[in-house]
Parts: sequence; structure tokens; C-alpha cells
Amino acid sequence: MDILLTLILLLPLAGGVINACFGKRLPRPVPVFIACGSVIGSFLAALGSFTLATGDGYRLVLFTWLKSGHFQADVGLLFDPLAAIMTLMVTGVASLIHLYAAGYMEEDTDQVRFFTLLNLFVFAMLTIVLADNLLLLFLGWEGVGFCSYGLIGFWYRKTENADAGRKAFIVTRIGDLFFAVALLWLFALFGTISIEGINAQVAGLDMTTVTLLSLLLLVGACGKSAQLPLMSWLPDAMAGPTPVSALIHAATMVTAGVYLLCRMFPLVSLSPTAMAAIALVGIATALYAATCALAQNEIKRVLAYSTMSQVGYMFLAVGLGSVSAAMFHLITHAFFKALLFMAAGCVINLAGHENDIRRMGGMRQRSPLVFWLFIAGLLCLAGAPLTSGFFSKDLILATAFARGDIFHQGLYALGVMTALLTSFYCFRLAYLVFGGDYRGDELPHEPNGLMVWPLLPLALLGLGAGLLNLPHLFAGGSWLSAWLGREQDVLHLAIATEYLLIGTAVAVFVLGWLLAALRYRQYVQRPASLSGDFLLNGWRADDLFDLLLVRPFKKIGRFCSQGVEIGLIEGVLGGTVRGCNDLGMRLRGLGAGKVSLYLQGLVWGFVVIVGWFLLRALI
Amino acid sequence: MAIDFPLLSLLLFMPLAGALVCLVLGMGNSTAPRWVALLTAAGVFVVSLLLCLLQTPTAGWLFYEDYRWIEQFGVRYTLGLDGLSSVLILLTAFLQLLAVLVSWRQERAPGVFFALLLVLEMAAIGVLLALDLILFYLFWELMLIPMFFLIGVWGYQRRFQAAVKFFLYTLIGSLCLLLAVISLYLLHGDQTGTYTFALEALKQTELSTTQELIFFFCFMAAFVVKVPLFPFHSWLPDAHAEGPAAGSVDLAGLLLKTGVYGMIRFAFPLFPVAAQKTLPVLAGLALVGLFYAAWVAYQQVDIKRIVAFSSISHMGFVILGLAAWNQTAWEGSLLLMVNHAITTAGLFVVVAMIEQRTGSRSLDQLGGLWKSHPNMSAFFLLFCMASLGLPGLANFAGEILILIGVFTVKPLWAVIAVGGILFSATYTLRLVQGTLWGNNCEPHDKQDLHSREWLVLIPLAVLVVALGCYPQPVLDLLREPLSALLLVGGMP
Amino acid sequence: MIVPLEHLLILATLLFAMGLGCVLVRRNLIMILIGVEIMINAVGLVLIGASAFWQQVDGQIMVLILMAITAAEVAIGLALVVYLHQQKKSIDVGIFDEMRG
Amino acid sequence: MNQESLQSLLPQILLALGSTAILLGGAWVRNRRLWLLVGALVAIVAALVAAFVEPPQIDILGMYSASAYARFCTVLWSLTVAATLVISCRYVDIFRFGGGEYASLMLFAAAGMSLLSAATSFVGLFLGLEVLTLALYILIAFRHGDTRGAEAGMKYLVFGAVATAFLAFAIALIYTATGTFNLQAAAVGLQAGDGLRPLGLAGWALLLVAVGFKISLVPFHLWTPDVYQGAPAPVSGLLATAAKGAVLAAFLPLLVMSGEGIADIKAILWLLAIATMLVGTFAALPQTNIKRMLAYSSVVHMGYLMIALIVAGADGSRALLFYLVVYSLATFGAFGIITTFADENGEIQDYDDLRGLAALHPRRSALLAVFLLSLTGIPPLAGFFAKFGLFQAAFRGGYAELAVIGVIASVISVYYYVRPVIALYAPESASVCRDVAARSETLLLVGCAAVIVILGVYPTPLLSLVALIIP
Repeated sequence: MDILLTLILLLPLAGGVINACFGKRLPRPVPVFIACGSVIGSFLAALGSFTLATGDGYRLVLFTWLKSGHFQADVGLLFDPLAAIMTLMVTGVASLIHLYAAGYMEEDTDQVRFFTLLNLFVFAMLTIVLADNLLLLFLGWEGVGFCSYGLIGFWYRKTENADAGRKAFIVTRIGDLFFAVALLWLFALFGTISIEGINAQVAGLDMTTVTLLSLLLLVGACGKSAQLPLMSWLPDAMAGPTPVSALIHAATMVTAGVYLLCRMFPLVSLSPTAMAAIALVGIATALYAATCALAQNEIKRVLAYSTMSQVGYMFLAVGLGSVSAAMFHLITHAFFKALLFMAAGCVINLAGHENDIRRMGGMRQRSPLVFWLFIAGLLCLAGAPLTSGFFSKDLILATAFARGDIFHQGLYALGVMTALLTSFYCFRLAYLVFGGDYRGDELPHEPNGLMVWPLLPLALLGLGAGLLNLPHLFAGGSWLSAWLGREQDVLHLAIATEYLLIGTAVAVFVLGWLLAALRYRQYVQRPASLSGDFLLNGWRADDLFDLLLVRPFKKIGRFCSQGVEIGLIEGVLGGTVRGCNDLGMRLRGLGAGKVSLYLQGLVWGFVVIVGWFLLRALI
Repeated sequence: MAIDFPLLSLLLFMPLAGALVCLVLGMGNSTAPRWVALLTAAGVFVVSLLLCLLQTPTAGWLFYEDYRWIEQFGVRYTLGLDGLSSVLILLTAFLQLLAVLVSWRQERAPGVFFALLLVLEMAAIGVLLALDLILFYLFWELMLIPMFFLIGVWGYQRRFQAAVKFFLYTLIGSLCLLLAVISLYLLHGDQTGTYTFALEALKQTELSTTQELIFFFCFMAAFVVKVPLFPFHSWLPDAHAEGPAAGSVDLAGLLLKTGVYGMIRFAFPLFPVAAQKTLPVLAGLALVGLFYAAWVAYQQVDIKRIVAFSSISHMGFVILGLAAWNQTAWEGSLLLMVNHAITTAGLFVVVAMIEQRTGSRSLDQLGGLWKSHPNMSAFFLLFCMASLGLPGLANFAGEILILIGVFTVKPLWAVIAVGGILFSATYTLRLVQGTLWGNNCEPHDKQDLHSREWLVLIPLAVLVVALGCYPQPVLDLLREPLSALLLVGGMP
Repeated sequence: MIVPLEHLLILATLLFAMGLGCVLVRRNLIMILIGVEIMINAVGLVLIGASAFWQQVDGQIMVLILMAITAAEVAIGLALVVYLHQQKKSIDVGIFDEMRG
Repeated sequence: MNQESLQSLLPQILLALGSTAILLGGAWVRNRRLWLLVGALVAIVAALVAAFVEPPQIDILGMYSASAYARFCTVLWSLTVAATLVISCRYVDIFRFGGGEYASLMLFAAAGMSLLSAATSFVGLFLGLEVLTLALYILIAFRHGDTRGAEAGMKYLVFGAVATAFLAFAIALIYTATGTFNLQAAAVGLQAGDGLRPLGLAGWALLLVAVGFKISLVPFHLWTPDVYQGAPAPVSGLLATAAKGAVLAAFLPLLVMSGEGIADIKAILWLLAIATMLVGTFAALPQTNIKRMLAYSSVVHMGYLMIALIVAGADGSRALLFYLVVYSLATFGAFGIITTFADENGEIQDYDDLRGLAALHPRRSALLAVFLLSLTGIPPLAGFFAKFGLFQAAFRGGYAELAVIGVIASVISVYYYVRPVIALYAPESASVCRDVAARSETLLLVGCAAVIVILGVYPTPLLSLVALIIP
């Protein structure tokens, strides 16, 4: 069993390393096989070892990474239900994405680098999932950062792609710093960094410490999960190839934050303040992203914002204290968002590598299959009744509602509001892309089989994943909550309320659809409105950050290098040297070759000496 | 335990012999010296590896040699080797081997060039072995001469200024050291009646606090300049920018290390009280330097200068760890020092290769190298990632240990220092972006890595990963000596 | 002795000072040499006086040695004067400032 | 004047006779090399005699002493002269010197120096000094038809003459004050608080001026660079090393004693030392002519030696002797290199002419680098231990401030010492192409460098020798 567990982690790593070292020398298709094979292999391994994950889970220490004084960091795996379900999801979705990528990147000359990074990414992500201590988790945490840097900037010849990659790296790293501080502090407090160890001891802490720690973790999570205020990297990250977007934004990286919070839930949940903060961040991001999504013109950017918004829901769930709700939505979202992104990739191909939805339309005729797949995804996203998205989102909102107090009522209201916007932009997207007839002029570019058929299982999962945690109302057993051992997350509401909530959800969905239908059924060229522009640029957040962070950073840098380094330090040195030289010049200038002057020097010396002696003789 | 056969002297004089042979052969043909140098460096490496393997993690000296030398001054020829020195010596030998390979195609006066390299190696090893202050000082100064000529003769345009700057800076520091040593020696002599420069004996000198502080400052003047610690760093970028590739490798790999070594082997144990008093100042300078250097690096255009400033920034990290004064932090510092040496060496090597191929070192003219030289770029990326502290690669291991060690003592320092990780990301990514990505550079030499360059880069890369994932062997060697030194420092 | 030592010393000092003055103000090499001669003669005077004062002969021996040496010096000096005159057609020390700094 | 005293003076007599003999012989046989080598031989013999022939009596007529110290000095100067003669072989040919005259004058100077450092009375001292100076007058202007040489000779002459006058007057006054020519007695007599003391003090003032001129202390140093630049390189070498060393050696025993009068003199010396170290250092910085640079460097080193002179005592004296030897080796070597670089169109002095010479003459360039770095005092060259001993002595003697100033000076000195070295190793070669050095020259210089390196690594032998001489 240990072997299997190790293989989950090892296979993608091996695949990545092999491709990195020898990929160039291998004949063309082989690296792809290695990449896909390794990931699928690790998926199978995950399936195989799934049974291990019961109760408190299964610990496996491979070797000691760092040991110094009291500090010890093992490379150890903690395979508990949470990790197990996450592992399955990651490996599963990743496998499909790899297959899709195999098709998508077929002609790309730089395939090997792509798959190397993809594999390493999966490895890093799995490290996050399986790590049994925070330092190892941090390794994965930074690892995904690096891989996404490499993948987003994959087409590096275009500078803006590289810039996007850099932005992603740095912005997420800002979050990482807080995480790191939390890590240090936790070690200082408990003398250990093992997740179990920490969670076991948190009870004793005083409230402020807990709150601060939780907030630090929250900011860390925000960085990776593109929550306010560290969200600005996500839309730009669309510069990367579509499979990357799928992998980073659907399945894995963005959900890492949520996962971290769930991992550290025993700690986080201790502080109501922190919980409220998490919930607020979540809902705020959800709303913010939804509004931005309304105005986006690039299909992938719409999806990116939608992701942000959905992850916001997950944070909300965590903030509400319902891990299972968060995980539930995380998983369903992974399915349908991966589906959406990859379908979007097909659409883009169909539109002849055109990203702009204003220049699409009529895609339905071009490929009905893709159309249906995409719609399936959209329905889930918009929360159409009985789709997985419906159930997961509903659970979150219901939980919020169930809390009853005004604060949570407010959260609920905002959540519903967001849901409305979501279904609105979903159908806006649907109409603009598929409705009407084609507005662009590129020739269609048929997506090959490898790009289409991995979507089918995802579509099925997306539509059906609701079963994972079907509420009692629908005669479900809330399996996921049970599996995660969090029965307390299961809601027991009055039937009436349940129906009320579901009613609102459906109503909101329909309302959004109708509005979208009214507005976008027939495509009309609209002049860019000020508000639209504002939303399009994500509330001008980038300009804000530029003003607050980037410019001052550069200013200080210039001050240091110009002012201090060259001006002060070099100036002082140069001044000293020049001073010495001038003095030297003046000294050598004495006499100037004239004997008479030399003699005067001699006499002056004589006078001084005699003067001294007279002085001594007199006194 | 002591062994009769003078292994240490062998280790010490092997390079010297090699250097002499190089000089002699250098008169004639131009290919012989490099082979001699290579063989010598390899020999030294083997011996030092042997010494490391022979290590049993004990606090005492594994090897110890002590002979009469200059009775009139009470100077003795005393060498000692423990885990600490052996790690650094191994590092030195390894990097020197690479330095020889890097400068394989040295056309101008190869005999002298390689001789200087070997002398430099000898001096560095001597510094790491010497236990008699004058002997130590001798080697300490001896390091200057070869480095000075390497920069001043085989350097670039402004080499004279750079060389002299380097020379003066370091000389001022070390002459302060000399004065302190002499007066300490006299003080001890007047107290005990035996005039000696032996480290162990001088530790027993009774000093008033003010005396200690003065001596400590004089000692630190030498070491701090070598490290270099902000604001005494301004010789380093010039030296790197103007020096040849091998020179940069040695600067980053050998010279900088000796500064830190001097602190923990001499300055701290000799003057524990003063050290304790001044730790906050040290930490403050380290922190300032950490960010300052990062900021300056971010503004640079010359990639070699970027790397130079990055290494200043990293040394700030190291010093911070020392200032924390506890086991974890010190182990971290030493580990980071080793790792940083390897990473930076790698960076400089690749930078030299880039310059060979493109004839430029300016970010404005470089870019898109991945297209033409994927392998070289891959290595560069690896080293850059290591240098920005990506977990699993070399530098991170040291940095995290330092941070943890510091946090347990002074949380605030650690929290500030964490910011340094972000800063290193900013300039490193700028460096990567300016060289590898984009497409505004047409290198005149299309040839990707050739065999010798593979030979240089692969070991470095392997080490970068290995030390990142499993630094335990190094840490085990360091543990005992460091804890012993910490105890001398007189703090739990 | 008839003349008191003080007077002699004063006279000698004056002589010496004059000689020095001559050396300082004159730019003609020969004049400078003459100035030096005057200074040395002052020395001789002092020595004589001193040996009289201490009732010793050493001083007078010294004077003889001094004379001999001075003679040699002057000989060389004049030779050099001739040589210089060949070189620059002048013995004004002021014009010999080819090397400076 | 009995036979013992003649025996005791044997080395000096050998030198004097040798020089006259060569002078005579030179009239008939006009073979330069021959006479140079003969001269060198004589000098070496004299040195050997001084070293190994035990003199029957130490005190010679109360004028000179044949003490170990004096004999050590004799050995030193004779060897220096011998080396200078050997190094001059090619030089003398190039500039068509009268071989006989050159050699005999050198020997004459040697005799003067050894008498000077052996003197125990003012008479002997004066005699020795004058013998030396007279020889130097001629040697400096020895290059016929060279205006700079003539100018240098003139300048040296004027100053020499004035200094002689000062010295003579000083001696006269001290004699008047103390009634003895014996150095020790005179210095002791200085203590006596009788009415004549002011006279004695005045005498000492004049004496200091004379000495200051001879060993070119600031502010009496102004002639130095000009003379060194104008004089033939080997002669400059002699001027910088033995000529100064002899004077210092002569006055060392005086200051070893302590007392009120000496204290006053030390105060003056203290001032002079500081002025000399600093002024010399800074004046050397902007030099672009290696001979002038070396002149200023010699000024600075005299400043260092002043430290030892002030510290006095056994420590100081030993440090001084050790330093003197090491300094002489290095300086002689440097001037020797310049000598070997000379050819028909003159010596190379400007750094611009030195550029890239290393490519043509790797050996000599390396040697020059060694010599200059030794002067800088960088280990592992002898200069380091010389400075080390000096500063250590200063600390012990309670003159830490002098040591610190010395350190500062030597830091700055790095700049002017390495400039020519870097010029030598410049990639682009200067147009001037020099012919190769004679084997004898190379051997000699390599020998110097070797000694410097060995003493830098293992100074014990010389240290113990010095300790032997100064108990």
C-alpha cells in the first residue's frame, strides 16, 4: 500500500523529470505518452489506495528533509479522507486534461517543456494535497507557483505572456509570505510543523493568536486562490494555453487555498473573527468577480472571473464552517469548470483561434457536440436545477441561511445576488458564442478527437456529481459529509425552508436566463459604456495596485541604486580618492624643480626644529 | 584524534606545488598548465572529499598539526580541521575544479592564470585551517594577491579601478584586523608572560568590555568587508562585473565564505561579550542590506551585476542567521552559505556563457535565449529558481532554517526577512525575463552547450537539487562544531 | 685665552648665517658654493675656539680634516660647474628645473 | 695607530685600496665588465672578511668600532655595492661609462658607508659621510651628456654641500658644548644641565637637519625625486638603499640611549616621522614615473624606520635592522629591474612605457611585482614581517599612534605600488621592445626575490641573526 501511496506522488514527478532530462532526445510522441501515462498511473494509484483513507487517515514518512535542533521536517504523506477525495479529484481531472492537452498541443514544437511543466505541476499540487507537514505543503505551494509561472508564460516569445506569468508568480508569492510567517509562528508555538500535531494542540491557544494565525493563513490562501485583494493575476493568466487554464483554474491551483483552509480548519474555526473574515472575503470576491464577468469579451476571461467567483463561494462555505460544503463545491466546480475551459478551447479552435466572443456566434452549427458539452458546463455553473453546481451552491447558501443571524442573512442575500449574476453571464456567454450566426471571418479549425472525448466523462461528472452529497430532501445520504466525517455540516432544516431556498435558487437561475435572453438573444453592437469599461478592467484593480505597490517599489529601487549606491556610497569613495589625489598633487607641486624652493624647505624645517628646542630650553 | 601523516599540510601545499608547475610549464606551451591545474584541483577535491568522509560528527579536531615556526614572535604553524572547515574546504575544492574548467580556453598567459587560481585555492584552504592568528592572517592576505591580479589583469574595461577598489577595501579591513591581533597578542603576553598567537590561548585573555568592543570591531572590519555586509559591499559588484568568470566563481564561492568563517571561528569566540552586545547592529545591517541589495539589483541592467547584488542580499540573510545566535539559525546560515555559493557559481558560469554567445550582458540587448539555447537556458532557469528560494532547491533549505532559528529569538527580524523572499523573486524574475523570454536578441554563436560546459553545469545542477532535497549530510557535519562554537559564545 | 668664547661663537654664527643667506638668495652656482665655503669656515672658527676652550687638540685636527674635505668638495663642485655649463651654457641653478613634481 | 687597529679596519681598507687600484688599472685596461666584476669581487671579499675575520680589537682609536653591529653593516653595504656593480654590467656598456672609474667610485662609496656606520666619534662619522657623499656627487652625474643626470648632480651637490656645512657646524657646536667628539659621550654630555646645554641643543638641531637631508625626511626630502630620476638607475638604487641605511645605522646607537636630551630629540623625530610617512605617501600617489614613485616610497619607508628609531631599545633596533635589510632588498630589486630595462634610448620610467611589457618579459615583470608588493607589505613577502615587527615594536614602545599612521600609509601605498604592476600586465603592448636581460642580472634579481619570499615565509634566520647582533 505504501508503494501505491508513494506512486501517487512519484509518478508525475518521475514523468516530469524524465521529460525534462531526456524528453528532447526521445522520439516525438513518447514524451506525451510518458506524461499522460504517469498522471493516469497516479490516478489509478490514488484509486487503489483510496481505502487507506479512513478515520484519521494514514501517515507515511518517506525520509527526513530538514532536521536541525528541535526543528524537523519530514517528507511525509498524510492520506486522510479530505486528502483522498482531493487526490482523486486532482489526479482524475488532471488525467483528462493531459489527454486533452495531448490533442491541443499536437503541433506545438515545444511540447516537451509543456508536458514537463504540466507533470511537475500535478506533482506539486499532489504534494500540497498529501503533505503531512506545513513545510512540505509549502514546497508544493511554491511549486505550483513556479509551474504556473512557466505554463502561463509558455509562449514566451510574446512579452505580455511572460509578464502575465511573472505577475502570477509574484502576486501569489505575496500571499505565500503570509503563509510562511504563519508557518514560522506555528513552529515557534508548538515546536512542530506537522499538520496533525498543530491541529491537535490548537485548543490551548489564546484567541488573538489564533485569529492572527488564521488571518495569515487566509491571506496565504487568497494569494493562491485569487481572492480579494490578491486576485488580479488570474484574468491575465489566461495568456497560457487552454489546458493550463483548465488545470490551474479549474481543478487545482485556485482551489489550493480552500484546501489549505480546510486542512487547518481546526485552527481556523477557533476564531469567529477569522471565520467571518473568510466568509466576507469569499462573498466579496464572488460578487466582485461576477460583476466583472458580466462585461468580459474574451471567452476565457469570462470563465476566469467565474472561477474566481465560484472559489469565492467555497471560501464563503469555509467561513460558514462547513468544510463539506466547501469541498463539495470544490469538486463539482472542478468538474464543470475543467469541462468549460476545455470546451472553450474547442470553441476557440472552431472560431479559428479567436478569443473574442463578439466575433463568434453560430458556433452551434459548427459543432453541435461541443455546443452541448459547453452548455452542460454552463448549466452547472449557472446552477441549473439538479446539476451538480445547483446542489453544491445551494448547500452553501442554505448553510448561510440556516445560521439565521443578520450577518449570515446578509451573506445569503449577497450569495443569491451573485447566483443571479452568474446565471446571467453564463447565458450571455451562451448566446453570444452559440446563438445567432457567425460574426467572425476566420475559417473553422476542427478540434481533433483527443480534444473532444475527454470532455464527455467530465460532462457526465459535472451533471451527476451532485449525487456525491445529495441532501436528504432528494433522498440522498450526504455521502461526502459522512466521508469527511463532518456530519455537523449536514443541514436539518424545516421542509418549508428547504423548498423556499430551492425555489429562490431556481427562480434566480431562471431570472438570470430570461434577462440574458432579453439582452443578448439578438446580437447588437454596443458602444463601450463607462461602467462596462470599468467592469471590463476588473474595477481598475490593476491600476490601483500599480499606484500603491509597483510604482513605490520602483521608486525606492531607483532611489537606492541611483541615490544611495551611486550617489552616496560611490560618491563618498570617489570623493576620498579625489581628495587624496589633489593633496598629492599639491604636495608634489612643492618645490617644482627649483633648487631655491627646496632650500627654503630645508630652512623651514631647520627653523621648526630650532624653535622646538628653544621652546624646550626656555621652559 | 590526531593522525601522524600531515594530511592538512598536504591539502595545503598540493595547490602550491601545482601552481609552481603551472608557472614553469606556462613559459612554454599553453595547453599544459590547464591540465596541471585540473589535475591538482581534482587531487585537492579528492583529498578534501576523503577528509569529509572520514568525519565522525564530533566536536573536537579531526586533524590537527602544530609546528614551531617563528619563535621570535611566538608564531606557530597550527592547522586544525573539524566538520565546519571540512565542509567549506570541500566546497572550495569543488568550486575551484569548476573554475579551472570554466577558464579552460584561457589564452592570455595561461600559466600565470592557473597558477594564480591554485594559489587562491591554497590561500582559501589555509584560511579555513589556520588556528594561529598570524598564520590565519597570512593566508587571509594571500587571498588578495591572486584575486587582485585575476581581476586587474584578466578583467574587462574598468578592471584597474575594480581591482584596486577590491584590494583597498579588503586591505583596510584586514589591517584593522592585524592591529587588533598584535595588540591582543601583546595584552595576552603581558598578562600571562607567554607571547603567542594561538587562538585557544588568546581566548583566555582577560579583557575589559571596552577593549573587547574595540578588538571586536577591528576583527569584524576585516570580515564584514569580505562578506560583504551593507554598507561595505560596493567593491563586490565591480569586482564581479570586471573580473573574469573564474574570478567571479571564486569570489562568490571562496572569498565571501571566508568572511563568515572568520566571524564564527575567530571574532565571536574571542570576544563573546562584545559579540553579544553588537548582534542587534549586525542584524540591522543584515536586514537593511538584504532589502537594499535586492532593490539595487532590481534596477541593474548588467546581468552580472544583478547576480552580484543578489549575492550581497543573500549574504545579508546569512549574517542575519548568525545574529540570531542559535543552533538552527547557524546551521541554516552555513547551509545557505554553501548552497548560495553553488547557486551563484552556477549563475555566473551561465552568465559567462551567455556573454560568450551574445557578446552582451545588458538586459536591454538580451532576450529570447530559450529559443536558441534551450539547454543553457534551462540551467539558468534552474539556478535562478534556486536563488529566489524555491523550496526543494538549494537556497530554500538554508533560508527556512535561518528564518525558523531567527523567529524563535526575534520574531520581528524573521517577519521582515521573509519579505526578502519576495524581493529576491522580483529581481530574479526580471533577470530571467530579460534573458530567456521575449525575442529581441540574435546571438552570433548558435551553439548550445558543448561537452565541457555540460561537464561544468551538470554537477552544479545536481548539487542544487540534492542540497535542496536532502541537505542532511552537510548539516550533520556542521552540527557539532557549531554547537561547540555557540557554547564558547556563552549563550544557551 | 684672549677672546672670550661667546664672541667667537657669535662671530661664527654670524658668518654661518651669512653663508646660508648667500646660498639661499644667490642663483649662481659658484656663488652658492662660495656661500657653503663661508659656512664651513665659520665651523672651522668654532672648532678652533672650542679646542682652545677645552684645552684639546682634537678640534684643530678636525679643522684640518674639514679643510681637506672641503677642498675635495669644491674640486668636484667646480668640475660639475664646468660640466653644467657645457650642458646648458649657464650656471644659474634656477634654469635647472627639467624634473619636477 | 697600531697593527691591531689596521687589522680591525681591514674590510674598509680593502675597499679603499681596491678602489684606488681599480682606478689606476682602469687607466690602462679599458675593459668595463672586467673592472666591474673585479670591483664586485673586492666588495665581496671585504664583506667576507668583515663577516668571518674576527677583529683583534673592537674600539679603533676611539673613532671607529669593529663591533658585530658595525661589521654587519659593512657586510650589508659591501654586498649591496657588489650587487649594484653586477647589475650595472649591461647598463655600463650601453651608456659607455668609464668602467674603472665607475667601479672604483662604487667601492669608494662602500668604504665610506662602512666607515660611517662603524663610526663612534663625530670625526669618523663626518669622514665617512663625506667620503660617501663625494663619491655620490660624481656617480649621480655619471651619464655623460645627459642633462637630467647633470641637473640631478647639481641638485645633490648643492644640498650635499649645505648639509655638510650643517653637519660640520653641528659637530662643532656639540664639541663646544661637551668637549668630546665621541658620540656616546657627546650624547651623555647633552644631559648635563650646565650653561652650554643650549649650545648642544642647537648643535643637535643642526645635526637633525643634516641627517634629515641625508635620509630625506620631510621637509628635507624635496631633492629626492629629482635626484633619483636623474641619476643612473643603479646609482639611484644605491642612494635609496645603502646610502640611507648607512646614515640610519650610524645614528641608531645614539638614540638607543635614553635621557632628557634624547627625549627632546625623539619628540622632533616623532613629528618628522609622521610628516614623512603622510607627505611621502600622498606625494607618491599621483606619480607616473616609476623612479620618482620609488623615491617617494623610499621617503615613506624612512618614515617607517623613524618609528623604529624612536622606539629604540632592543626591540626598535632589531625591527629597524630587519626592516632595513628587507627594504633594501626590495628597493634594490626594483631599481635593478629598471636598470635591466634600460637600452640605448634611455631608461623606461613612465608607466606608459611599461604598458604590456609583461608579455615580452614575463620573468622581470613578475619580479618587479614581487618587489613592489613586498614594499607594500603584503604577505607572504618579507615586507609583511618587516612591517609586522615594526608595528609590534611600536605598540610595545607605547607608540601605537605611529603604528596606526603607518598602517594608514601602507593602505594608501597599495595604490601607487600596484599601478606600475597593472601597467606591466596591460593587454596592449607598448611600442618599445627591450632586449633581453643578461643572465647574471636575472640570476641576481631572482635571488633577491627568492630571499624576499623565503624571508616572507620563514623570517626566523634573519630574525635570530639580528637578535645576535643586537643583544
